[in-house]
Amino acid sequence: TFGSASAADLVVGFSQIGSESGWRAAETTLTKQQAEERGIDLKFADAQQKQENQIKALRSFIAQGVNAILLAPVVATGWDEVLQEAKDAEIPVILLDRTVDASDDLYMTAVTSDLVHEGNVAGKWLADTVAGKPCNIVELQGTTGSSPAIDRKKGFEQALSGHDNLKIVRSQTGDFTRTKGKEVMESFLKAEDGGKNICALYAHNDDMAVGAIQAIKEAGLKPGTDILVVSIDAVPDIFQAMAAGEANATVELTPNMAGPAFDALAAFQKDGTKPPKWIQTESKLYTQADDPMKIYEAKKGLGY
Amino acid sequence: MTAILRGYALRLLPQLIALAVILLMVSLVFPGFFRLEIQNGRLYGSLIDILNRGAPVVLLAIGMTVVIATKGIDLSVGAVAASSITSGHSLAMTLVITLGTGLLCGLWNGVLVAILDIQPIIATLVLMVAGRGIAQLVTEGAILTFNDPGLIFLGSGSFAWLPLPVIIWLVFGILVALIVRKTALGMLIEAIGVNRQASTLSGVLTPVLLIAAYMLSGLCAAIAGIIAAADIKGADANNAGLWLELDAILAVVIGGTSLLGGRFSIAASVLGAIIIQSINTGILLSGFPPEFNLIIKAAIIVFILVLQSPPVRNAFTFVALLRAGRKPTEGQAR
Amino acid sequence: MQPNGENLLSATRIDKVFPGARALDKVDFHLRRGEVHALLGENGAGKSTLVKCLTGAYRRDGGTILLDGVEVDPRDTFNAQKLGIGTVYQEVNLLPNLSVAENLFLGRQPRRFGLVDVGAMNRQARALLDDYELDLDVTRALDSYSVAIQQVVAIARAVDLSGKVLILDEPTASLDAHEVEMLFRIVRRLKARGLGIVFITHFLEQVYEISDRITVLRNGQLVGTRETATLERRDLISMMIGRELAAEIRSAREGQVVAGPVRYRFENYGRKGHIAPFDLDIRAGEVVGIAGLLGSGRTETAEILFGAHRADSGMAEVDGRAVQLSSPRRAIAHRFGFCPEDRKTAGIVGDLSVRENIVLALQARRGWTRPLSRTEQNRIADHYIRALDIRTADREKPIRLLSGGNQQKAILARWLATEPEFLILDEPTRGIDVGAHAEIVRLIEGLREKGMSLMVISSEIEELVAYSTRIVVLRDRQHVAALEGNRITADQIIEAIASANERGAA
Amino acid sequence: MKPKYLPLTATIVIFVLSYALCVMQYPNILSTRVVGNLLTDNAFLGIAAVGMTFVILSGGIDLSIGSVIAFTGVFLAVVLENTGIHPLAAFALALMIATLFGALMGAIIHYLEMPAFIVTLAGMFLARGMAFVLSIDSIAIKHPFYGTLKGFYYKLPGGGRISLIGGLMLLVFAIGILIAHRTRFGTDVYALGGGTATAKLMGVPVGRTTILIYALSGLLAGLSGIVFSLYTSAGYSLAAVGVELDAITAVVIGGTLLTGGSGFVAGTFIGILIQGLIQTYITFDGSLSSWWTKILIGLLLFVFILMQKGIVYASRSKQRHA
Ligand SMILES: Nc1ncnc2c1ncn2[C@@H]1O[C@H](COP(=O)(O)OP(=O)(O)OP(=O)(O)O)[C@@H](O)[C@H]1O
Ligand SMILES: Nc1ncnc2c1ncn2[C@@H]1O[C@H](COP(=O)(O)OP(=O)(O)OP(=O)(O)O)[C@@H](O)[C@H]1O
Ligand SMILES: [Mg+2]
Ligand SMILES: [Mg+2]
Repeated sequence: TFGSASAADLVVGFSQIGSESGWRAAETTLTKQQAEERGIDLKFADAQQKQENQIKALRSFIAQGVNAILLAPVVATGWDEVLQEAKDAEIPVILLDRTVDASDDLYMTAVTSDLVHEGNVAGKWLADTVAGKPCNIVELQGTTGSSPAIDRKKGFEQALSGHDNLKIVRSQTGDFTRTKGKEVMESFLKAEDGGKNICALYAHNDDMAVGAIQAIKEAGLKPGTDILVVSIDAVPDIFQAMAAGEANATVELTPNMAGPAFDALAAFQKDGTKPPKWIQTESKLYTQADDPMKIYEAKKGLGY
Repeated sequence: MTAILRGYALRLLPQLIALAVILLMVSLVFPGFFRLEIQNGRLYGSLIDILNRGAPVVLLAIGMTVVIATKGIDLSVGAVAASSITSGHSLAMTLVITLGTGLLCGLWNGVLVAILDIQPIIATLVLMVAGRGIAQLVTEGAILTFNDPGLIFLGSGSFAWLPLPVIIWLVFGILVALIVRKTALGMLIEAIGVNRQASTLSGVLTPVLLIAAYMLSGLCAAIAGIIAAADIKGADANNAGLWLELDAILAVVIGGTSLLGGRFSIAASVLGAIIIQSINTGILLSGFPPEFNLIIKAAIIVFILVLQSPPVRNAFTFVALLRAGRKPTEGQAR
Repeated sequence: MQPNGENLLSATRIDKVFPGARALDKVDFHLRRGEVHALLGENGAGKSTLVKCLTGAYRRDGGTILLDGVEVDPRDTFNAQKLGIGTVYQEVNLLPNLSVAENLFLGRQPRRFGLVDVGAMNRQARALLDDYELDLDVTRALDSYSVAIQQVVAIARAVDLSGKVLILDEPTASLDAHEVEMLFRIVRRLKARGLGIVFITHFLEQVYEISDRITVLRNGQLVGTRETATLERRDLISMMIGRELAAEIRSAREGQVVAGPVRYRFENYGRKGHIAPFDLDIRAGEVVGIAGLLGSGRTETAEILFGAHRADSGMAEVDGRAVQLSSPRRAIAHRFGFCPEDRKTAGIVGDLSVRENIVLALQARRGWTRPLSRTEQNRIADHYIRALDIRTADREKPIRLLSGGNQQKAILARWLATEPEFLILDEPTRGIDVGAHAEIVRLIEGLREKGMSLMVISSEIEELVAYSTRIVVLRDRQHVAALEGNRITADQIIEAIASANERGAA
Repeated sequence: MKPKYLPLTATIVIFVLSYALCVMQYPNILSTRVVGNLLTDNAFLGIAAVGMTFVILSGGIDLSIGSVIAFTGVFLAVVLENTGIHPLAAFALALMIATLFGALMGAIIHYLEMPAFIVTLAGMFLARGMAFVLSIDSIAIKHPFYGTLKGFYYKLPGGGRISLIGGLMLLVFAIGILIAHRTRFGTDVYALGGGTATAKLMGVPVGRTTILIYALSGLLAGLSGIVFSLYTSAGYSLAAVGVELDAITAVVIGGTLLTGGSGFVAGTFIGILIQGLIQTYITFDGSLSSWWTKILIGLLLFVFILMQKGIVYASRSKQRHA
């Protein structure tokens, strides 16, 4: 079609945060796939978790004169200056997966899920499931200070407010990793009377939940029954756990942020259509009722 | 014999005291700390958790001790632990490939240090930077989940009421300590660490021993990597062993081995690693908000290190000598 | 002699205790204006320690120090320098990575507008070194020069720093006769200027040549202070060692040389840039002395024979069979032994105990799988500690805490323990006291009589004459002459070294 | 040429050559925009690396600088958000804290005879921990004075600019070079690197110099933190993780020996530029996977070390032949 023909000459720079988790690897893979399908020349830069590297990459993209920039910002603050530079150079910037604290005329659109909303969905599910029974919750936070950790905590707490039966009894960081998730869960179990006091686990990502599930099993309890497990991301491994009845629910964070972004970009290139400032991806809730094995098979190949 | 044992106890005394104090402190904020029970055919409790969670750092510290004794340092162990990743092979094959990778990484470091004469900190920095990249290249950044029961057993199985990782590091540590102390290796390694040139001139096979030290460290890292992977039933190249090299170095220093090489003690380093893990576990059990984790850990470590520092230590030994009232004469005692 | 009797530096009742050793026990030491005061004593007597207490390098545990009648308490060496005390310490030289000029002016660089005036500094450095007949590129790093030159630079620095007192701790150990002469000229000049000079050495001739008074220490205690002119050499020695010395040190060689079969043969052996190819045969029961000026390639010869540096030309034979001496290990396997001259960097393994240092080479040769039992190690160590009279509180003391001379003996013990058949000794008597000196000379004789082959490098020609059965003379990194039989005399050696010799001081 | 200049020269030659190679492939790299970016983007790293150079020259190491940068940033953000203090006063306060922090580490290293590696490692944990305690959120700094400071720049023809912070880095390097080679303190630093015991006997005030070195490193890390907060207009406790490794790498690439006593501040500048160039090239290329970046940087580090070894070796043997 006409749209994709003009897209063929597009050079798009993509500043990715890093490769710290399976989810992010999947996002990178999907972005590359999407670009290839559309014939876009994607310039990829990995910032290794460092904002300074992202700013450098953006500056390089600008100096290189790319047609558009995708940015998955590692942190919300500190983007005004470089975004202004991009604007001065008339290069549209699309934010992926997280937003920034900058005036919204500095970027074209943001394709993100709502991190607070994700936490909220998880919290709502839990509130509905325990239905008024008293429930002690332990929380595995993401990396201290990272925006998903802060927002997913906030959203979850919002959902809990007004439900006096739900109480977060312990909250520690599991650094988004399986190992720490397991280690921290072990100490939660010890600290809460061998786990008898715990009714539910909320993990800021699936990896930590997978680690924690093992810890629960090793403590002689049944995850999913004795302790409810709800987490966020919807990576393939959690579906396996759900199929085995060891996890209860997960909130999807789709790794395909680039698709909508490229669509918006193509529309803008074609006739100058301005996309809305925020393209929100769906935060879909999956539970054991959703045929987890099938979803696992579907997601397996995506590079998680 | 008892004299030797007493000498050993004296050497480990500061570490033992530090450990005891930390455990006591933890039990103050968390009363159930010392409780042990048997569950699923193994001991279960916070103390066991410390020994179990400490496994990777203990293993890294064992290798690191020997490397540091040669006046070296191995920054690459974390990355090597991350690269011990294979999947889709049989258990034996996986172990062979993984341990082989570790040895190979050690060989590389050793050759850079011993043959090309590059400063250890830089030589191993190369692999520290590149190693994780290679590991990610192999896994393409994803967490490889596996279901091999043998491998999983390594991570969460138990034997004689102890989790298998604990058994592994105990056996491995004792093995290394025996090999090093019952042969002349220990002394030769210390000689190299103190004065490499003089040792070479005295006929010590310096390059070979140096390479062997780094290979041991690589091997330890590989075992630590296997345990870490088996523990979570998945190989996570992105996060396995991240910053673990620093913990291992800290463990060795807390164990009283000088970064300038020379005298070393495997047992003391293992204790050092357990001390670090006790701090970590203690923080988790205490229920403080996570933003205080680092500052608590740093404060405790600084305190221990200050107690370990030569001036403070000398003051202690002086007192100890006064108490003993006579010079050590274990040699004649036999 | 015209010391005006007035004390410039007075140290009274100086105490210094190390863990496990009392190094100084209420020692008094008085230095007059305009005198050269020799500080003597056996290895480990406490000479270096006393000096370090005077200059604040060590904190003394007791006693007072008066400088010009005023009580001073130098906190550190910088403080001492400010007070006008310049020091050359034993062993420690200068900073190899700094330039010659920076070494000379460290801490007192000429400044302009608050910044170091490098041009002026270099100019002053050149002027300073003119006195020492050294024409160096003062902007070059110090380690591009030989040990001897470094030592002269260290002396030049100390002299320049010494407004009132100059302390020299074994400054002549690595200097040749010519350089010693030069040093003495300067010392006399400073003396005339009214400085007080403390001079530590084990060369008694030098003591008698330059000093006005002598203070002797033994086991950390003051034995006494005497006028040099009225002190017999014999009395001095018994003051030092606390008994009569059995025999005069330099007895002439007795008996005829027992010439065994040629055991070691080197043909056209050499290494580019180190030592020109040479031929050398060594017989059983022979002591080959190596003579030559500093930097003439003596150490290089020893190192290449021992495999510390690989030869790039020629071949080596042991007992008629060609061998590869490509590493010390190989050489040791052929029962070579080598005592290096630079004991601090190439000899001692500082943090290890005396015992471990003694058994190190033997253990290395046995391989790591066959450890010597602790009992065996103790036996060997104790044997050599007794045999060589190594002064140490016990065998488990870290060797770095021993005095310089005793470290040297421990390294000798390391090699003797391997029962070598060919032993290379590079300056074995450097920094060794008279008593031990005689013992080592006797030891060399004894080893030779047992049929061992030895190669000994020494700057003391008298000493070489005493024990060598053959002398090889080196000049400019070439083997230029060999003296045998009754041609081995000090005069002949000096002539061989000097003939057509002008030493190219870089 | 004196052998001590060889590694520096080689580094410069390599930088020029690789720059030329990059330009051949992507002519845009020659633009003033890229040159200006190189200075601005690496300003904080460069300033911190000057401090690191002094530390390494003295034979030590400072692992705390990344954490100190983060702490300074968070501190500034918190202070500016919650109080009416003028940023300049806040800067002074932050610099003072950072300097004291460095001096304290220096004092511990000297008086307690503890290895710098360990002391500064603990310092790294401590500074980052303090940042966390101040705030785990990233806090935007909206003070108008920041805008004013950012407004200062020198426009180059072709769209590039030398920003205030880029200029500051150049200034810091210039002062650093002056201190290293034209002050007694500078020579004392080299002296410590040559051997602490010897330096002490030669009258170098070892304690004072050690404390000053780490205080200087702390001061520059603090300054770097200010620059970083200008650069991002925010304070964030997770910022600048691993900057110490980047700084060490730059110092090493610049030809300074990690054992101390030999090297140049100017070399570090080239080291910074080379690292920046590599990053720019990788971004321009844009096809290398994330992990390849790490492998490539590791490889480059290796090649540089080998090359320096080679040069030193060659110059030694030449010296012998001469
Ligand atoms: N730092 C130290 N710690 C413990 N003991 C020491 C230390 N320094 C010196 N000693 C001991 O003090 C004594 C005196 O040593 P010192 O170096 O002063 O001897 P010296 O007279 O200079 O001998 P030499 O002629 O061999 O140089 C020796 O027994 C030595 O072992
Ligand atoms: N004239 C010179 N200028 C600079 N360096 C020199 C000079 N002569 C020798 N050297 C260096 O000094 C070192 C000592 O040389 P070598 O060891 O061969 O001499 P030696 O005769 O054993 O002297 P020593 O008695 O000092 O051991 C060598 O490494 C050599 O490079
Ligand atoms: Mg002495
Ligand atoms: Mg010599």
